[in-house]
Amino acid sequence: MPKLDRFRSTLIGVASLATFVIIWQVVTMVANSPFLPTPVQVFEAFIKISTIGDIDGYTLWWHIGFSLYRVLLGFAVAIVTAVPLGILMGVKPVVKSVASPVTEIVRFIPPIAWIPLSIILFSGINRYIFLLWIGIFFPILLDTIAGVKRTSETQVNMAKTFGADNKAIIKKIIFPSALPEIMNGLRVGLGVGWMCIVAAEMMGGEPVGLGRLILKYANLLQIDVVVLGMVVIGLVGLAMNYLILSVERRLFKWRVEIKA
Amino acid sequence: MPKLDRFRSTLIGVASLATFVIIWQVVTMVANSPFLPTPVQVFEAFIKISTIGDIDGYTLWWHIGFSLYRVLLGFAVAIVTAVPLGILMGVKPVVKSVASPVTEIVRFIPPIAWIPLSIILFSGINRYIFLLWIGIFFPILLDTIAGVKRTSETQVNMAKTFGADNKAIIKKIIFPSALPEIMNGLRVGLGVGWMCIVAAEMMGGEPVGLGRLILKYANLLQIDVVVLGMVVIGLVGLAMNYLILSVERRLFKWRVEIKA
Amino acid sequence: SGFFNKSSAIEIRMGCLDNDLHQLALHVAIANDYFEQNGINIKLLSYDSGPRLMQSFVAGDLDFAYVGAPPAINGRAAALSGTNSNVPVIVASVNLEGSSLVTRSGISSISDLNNTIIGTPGTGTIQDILLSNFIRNNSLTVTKSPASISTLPILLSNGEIDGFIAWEPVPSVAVNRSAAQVLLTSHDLMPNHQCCVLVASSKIIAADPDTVTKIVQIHKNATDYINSNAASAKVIAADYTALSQPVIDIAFSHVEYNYTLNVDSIKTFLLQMIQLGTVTSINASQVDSFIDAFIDTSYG
Amino acid sequence: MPPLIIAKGLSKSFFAGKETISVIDNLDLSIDEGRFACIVGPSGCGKTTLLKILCGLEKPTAGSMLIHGQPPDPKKQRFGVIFQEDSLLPWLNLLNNVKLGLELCHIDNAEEIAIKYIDLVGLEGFEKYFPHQISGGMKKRVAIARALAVDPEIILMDEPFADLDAQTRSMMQKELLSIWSKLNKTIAFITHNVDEAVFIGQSVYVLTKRPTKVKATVSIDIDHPRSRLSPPFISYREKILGMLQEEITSL
Amino acid sequence: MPPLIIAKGLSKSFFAGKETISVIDNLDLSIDEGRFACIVGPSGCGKTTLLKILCGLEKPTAGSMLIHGQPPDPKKQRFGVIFQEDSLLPWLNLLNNVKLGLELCHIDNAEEIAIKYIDLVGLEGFEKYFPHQISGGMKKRVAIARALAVDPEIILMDEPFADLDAQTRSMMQKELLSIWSKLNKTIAFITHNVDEAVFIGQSVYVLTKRPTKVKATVSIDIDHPRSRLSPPFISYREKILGMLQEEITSL
Ligand SMILES: Nc1ncnc2c1ncn2[C@@H]1O[C@H](COP(=O)(O)OP(=O)(O)OP(=O)(O)O)[C@@H](O)[C@H]1O
Ligand SMILES: Nc1ncnc2c1ncn2[C@@H]1O[C@H](COP(=O)(O)OP(=O)(O)OP(=O)(O)O)[C@@H](O)[C@H]1O
Ligand SMILES: [Mg+2]
Ligand SMILES: [Mg+2]
Repeated sequence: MPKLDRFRSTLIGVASLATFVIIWQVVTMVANSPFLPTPVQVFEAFIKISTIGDIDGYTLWWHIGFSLYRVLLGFAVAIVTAVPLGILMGVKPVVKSVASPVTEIVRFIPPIAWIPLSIILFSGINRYIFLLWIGIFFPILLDTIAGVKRTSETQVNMAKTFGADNKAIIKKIIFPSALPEIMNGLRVGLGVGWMCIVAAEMMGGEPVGLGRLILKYANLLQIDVVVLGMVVIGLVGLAMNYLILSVERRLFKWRVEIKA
Repeated sequence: MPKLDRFRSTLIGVASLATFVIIWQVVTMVANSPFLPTPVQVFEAFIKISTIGDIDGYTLWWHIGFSLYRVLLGFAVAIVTAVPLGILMGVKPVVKSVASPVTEIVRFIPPIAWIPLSIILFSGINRYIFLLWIGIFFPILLDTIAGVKRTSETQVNMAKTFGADNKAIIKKIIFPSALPEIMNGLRVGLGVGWMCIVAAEMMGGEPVGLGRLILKYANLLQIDVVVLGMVVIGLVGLAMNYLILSVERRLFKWRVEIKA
Repeated sequence: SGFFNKSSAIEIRMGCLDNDLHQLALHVAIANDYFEQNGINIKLLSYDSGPRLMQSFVAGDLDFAYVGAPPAINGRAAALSGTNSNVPVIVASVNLEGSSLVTRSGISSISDLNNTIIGTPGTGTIQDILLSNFIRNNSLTVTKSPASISTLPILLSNGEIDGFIAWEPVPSVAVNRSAAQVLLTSHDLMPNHQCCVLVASSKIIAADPDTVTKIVQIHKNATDYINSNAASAKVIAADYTALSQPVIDIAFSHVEYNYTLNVDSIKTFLLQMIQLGTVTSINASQVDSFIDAFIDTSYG
Repeated sequence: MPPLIIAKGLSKSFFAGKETISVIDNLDLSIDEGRFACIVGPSGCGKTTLLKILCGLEKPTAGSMLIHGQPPDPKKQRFGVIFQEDSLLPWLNLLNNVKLGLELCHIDNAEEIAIKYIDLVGLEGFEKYFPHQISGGMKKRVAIARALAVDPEIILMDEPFADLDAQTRSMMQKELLSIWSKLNKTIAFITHNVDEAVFIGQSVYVLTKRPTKVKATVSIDIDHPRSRLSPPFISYREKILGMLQEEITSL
Repeated sequence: MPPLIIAKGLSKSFFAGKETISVIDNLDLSIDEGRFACIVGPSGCGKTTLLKILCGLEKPTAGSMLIHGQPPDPKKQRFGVIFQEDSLLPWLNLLNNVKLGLELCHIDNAEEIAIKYIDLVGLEGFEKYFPHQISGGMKKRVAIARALAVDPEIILMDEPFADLDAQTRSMMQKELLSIWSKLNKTIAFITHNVDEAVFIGQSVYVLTKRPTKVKATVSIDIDHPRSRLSPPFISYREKILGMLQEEITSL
């Protein structure tokens, strides 16, 4: 039974995407603007960039590879920094008082604005990691804090009566209890991270990456490749999201789904 | 007693910020790089931009006003679209199947990549709204869905036994139950929105806005004003965040804070 | 011998702008293997704008760069204000002119520009300075609208601006794709003004002047090649910009590939920039000494 | 007149991981309108599941459950359900929790009625308290007030008095009996307390262990108010306890 | 030897909005080591609050609570606490819920011991079920298994058997009594059921209504196993019920 449901929902999903593409084709054909590519034009751009390569000779796969590598590193650093800090801030009011004035200012600052400073402060891949981290870190942090706040007092009390110290309470009660929000934070953070890829790769230097591809062709006003870059980022994001969701499905089979 | 606590935590916060500024001053004085302005230099830039104005003659207050206006509009549109859609997606598997393939692709696409399309598709303030909406919408959507999933089955069942229809269940049970996550989504979304302000104002046309201020001076390599722009965005964000938090405090006084 | 060549090759880091038609000489040199022939390995780092390139340059990421004169000026002005050994020095010209003012149909004379909105690629750019001078000299009422370079043709085709001034090939793209026309080229606005320059970092100049000489020589050879083999140069241009031949033809007629600097125009820009407030670290009386130290054409 | 509530061949099973667990198996049951029915059975036998089917929250896997000849639907019949677990909304104070039920049933004067029922369960003065500020027994009483306040046609109670001390419990039993006898409600009352079942119920349905069905229906033919020390009372009690004993030892 | 647990002038009040609610007022109490103490009192009087103070979860507003002469601290004494409300972790199956307590107490062989106690409370076969898949009474039994499995020095139970049917309840009472008598535990057992208190307790502490203090301490001088029908049993029961009656009517 659940198998059939999964199948049906995939079917609906594919149909929904197909509808989206058809609407896009019709709208762009009607609009007929030199700057609004049709899906067919984007597909042609895909063939070109993935086989022949872009103006610098890099194929799409290089662009995907480099951006993926950068995002994954930024994501990894963001997870190992945001989750522990979020838990501490949720649990220790003092940590929150100390950290939140800084985090609550920094989290609004656009990644592009960080470009000059990150060029000075970091070099090589660290620049990319920093700029992507800036985007990914805060959603994870805030969602983790929100998850910690959802923890049931009774469950913490229960652990305390077994003599659990803070470490054990965090590990056995608070962390698993906040996990749904943390996973949600990862998904949001991943989205914001990919959103920052153009900003990060705007820094320049290496001519490869999906953000660079978009920038290069935006400057040439070849919007078909820009849209190709957007679609590819969307699809890579979708795939990563799918991975996180399948981890979630394993972790959260204990949850009761509500329906209304 | 809670009053004293609030006071103490504000004190710690101010001390923490002051420490941050002092470290910043020391580090930048030692580094002595033209691209690492000291807090004092940033303050001088503040005096200049807020009184004399920038190279185009606009003072800081104009920049703040325009950006704030754009972010607020984008925020408002994002709230009224993301919260209802998120609740529907959390509650109706069909809606989720239809919408999520599209949302789960679009949410990864960087705002900067949308610039060419948004110029073609929208005009005037709508462009800004669209680009900021792209940033704000998805965190609210995902956090809303996560909140809906947290709803207790027993509470929904209780409402059903009183003959509540779906509308009433959503209004009286699911929405208030998901509210902590929704509010968190608003906070995350607001952060991402401000993060998108440079991208949005990169579109150009109007020469005013904090994002444009940053871009102008980044192009001139006058990093003191860039950092001023960053700090101002951070402080405006902090103020908006504070407003949301005080609404939260009112709404959620029923919540038991856990401590470990 | 391949092994020997490789290990003895000098590695230099060269900055340039993405698909910039002005910087054709660099791409000609690469396509024609000039660097290899001189025992130089170049690591090409490209940027989507001059200011970001200069930022990276001053941070020490680059030894040489092809870049517009104003970002180079800003970069030097900034670099001199701190302890920094990566100060840019202009060693050759890359091109002169190379910008155009395009307008929508219906604006076919200078007087038609009155009460129009004209886009620029940003305050303090060459194009912004050229336009400002032009507006002042002709007593026109024009609203300048700064925007990012890639949006200018779209804004024009939407009818939101009446024209824009930008570097090639963007004006040519607009002409090619929508009903825009070239009203003025930068030749009309300020004949022979300096556009892109080749800069070397003060560090490599101190450490390895021989390489600087080689690079300048390569640049000169490549520039000569463009001017004597326009047809094959256009093929190279089409290859790295992905632009169509008609666009390249229009653009070519607006760019002057010349390695001799127009020092006067650089001074003019600097003065304008000081007046505009985009350069704040020096004043008008320091312009000459600043420029003297900035330009060193003794290499190559 | 046919019985108000009729279950015929009712079965219910759940999927738990890979296995299927059968909880109710071919259960038949009927409750007349206006009847006070008590349901007793071993822990985990399926009482709560039966109650959920009774108010339409769960659908039977096989067989049928009919009320007025139709599948249960709280949009058509008015139920007052008291859940075994905590079902208060933590973000509403006591008053608003009770008002919520009234509002969901579109009943006017919600505030006035809510206050009346809060008084009835002995919680006057706590109207502004939030659920986390009151004791377990107080929470249960709020849930009772909320269910009774809507003047339901059918009252379904899942161990409503389990968290109450003997005195409060007997006070509540008396209140319930008086509401029932005055207003002619139909009540299905799940309890562990055989004493309680015999004290208030007209019929006691004894369920078997899981998968459950009705083992016996015992009519308690003693007039209210009943004395716990009367011989018939004790004999009913012993009889039902005996039947349950069989179920538990065979567990 | 001084008593294990000594409360002296114990008071506790809470802030609820603007007002202060006094819950425990100048309560004195002592429980000897190895004693089986039952605590009864009206709903909402402060029993759960007292229990939380006993295991260190709440601090007294005034007065002192001492165990072995020191403030209660689960890091020093081993407690086995059964909460009134559901305290299972919904993301762990039954086996892991029981193992959790053992792991938190750093006890080896957690799996083996956990299985033993799951069997003891009659839940063999449900080890892999998650809390949302079991009934209210089953959840309570898991909590009991979890608390007993760690071999606690002091057992604190807050209406542990409230959700259980008469038979399961009496089975559990016997199990508890046998654990207590074999292993010499000190037990504080909160219950509503006076019958239960008299059946298992050595001393019954009767609490007054809120703000609560000890109204009377009744020693039940009958040897185990006790018969519910014996005259002393009935007289103890009536006596305690009578005391509670005074409290509830003055409510
Ligand atoms: N956090 C709190 N804030 C305010 N009042 C509280 C709080 N916790 C408990 N109380 C009050 O303390 C009183 C006693 O609560 P407690 O839970 O100890 O009662 P109890 O004796 O366990 O009752 P029951 O038998 O119903 O479980 C109640 O009136 C309750 O309103
Ligand atoms: N969602 C579910 N998935 C799997 N099994 C379930 C589910 N819900 C209930 N069960 C099983 O159904 C059986 C009966 O549960 P139910 O809650 O109806 O018992 P009950 O008679 O109310 O018990 P108690 O007196 O302890 O409350 C239990 O064995 C339980 O494990
Ligand atoms: Mg039940
Ligand atoms: Mg209690």
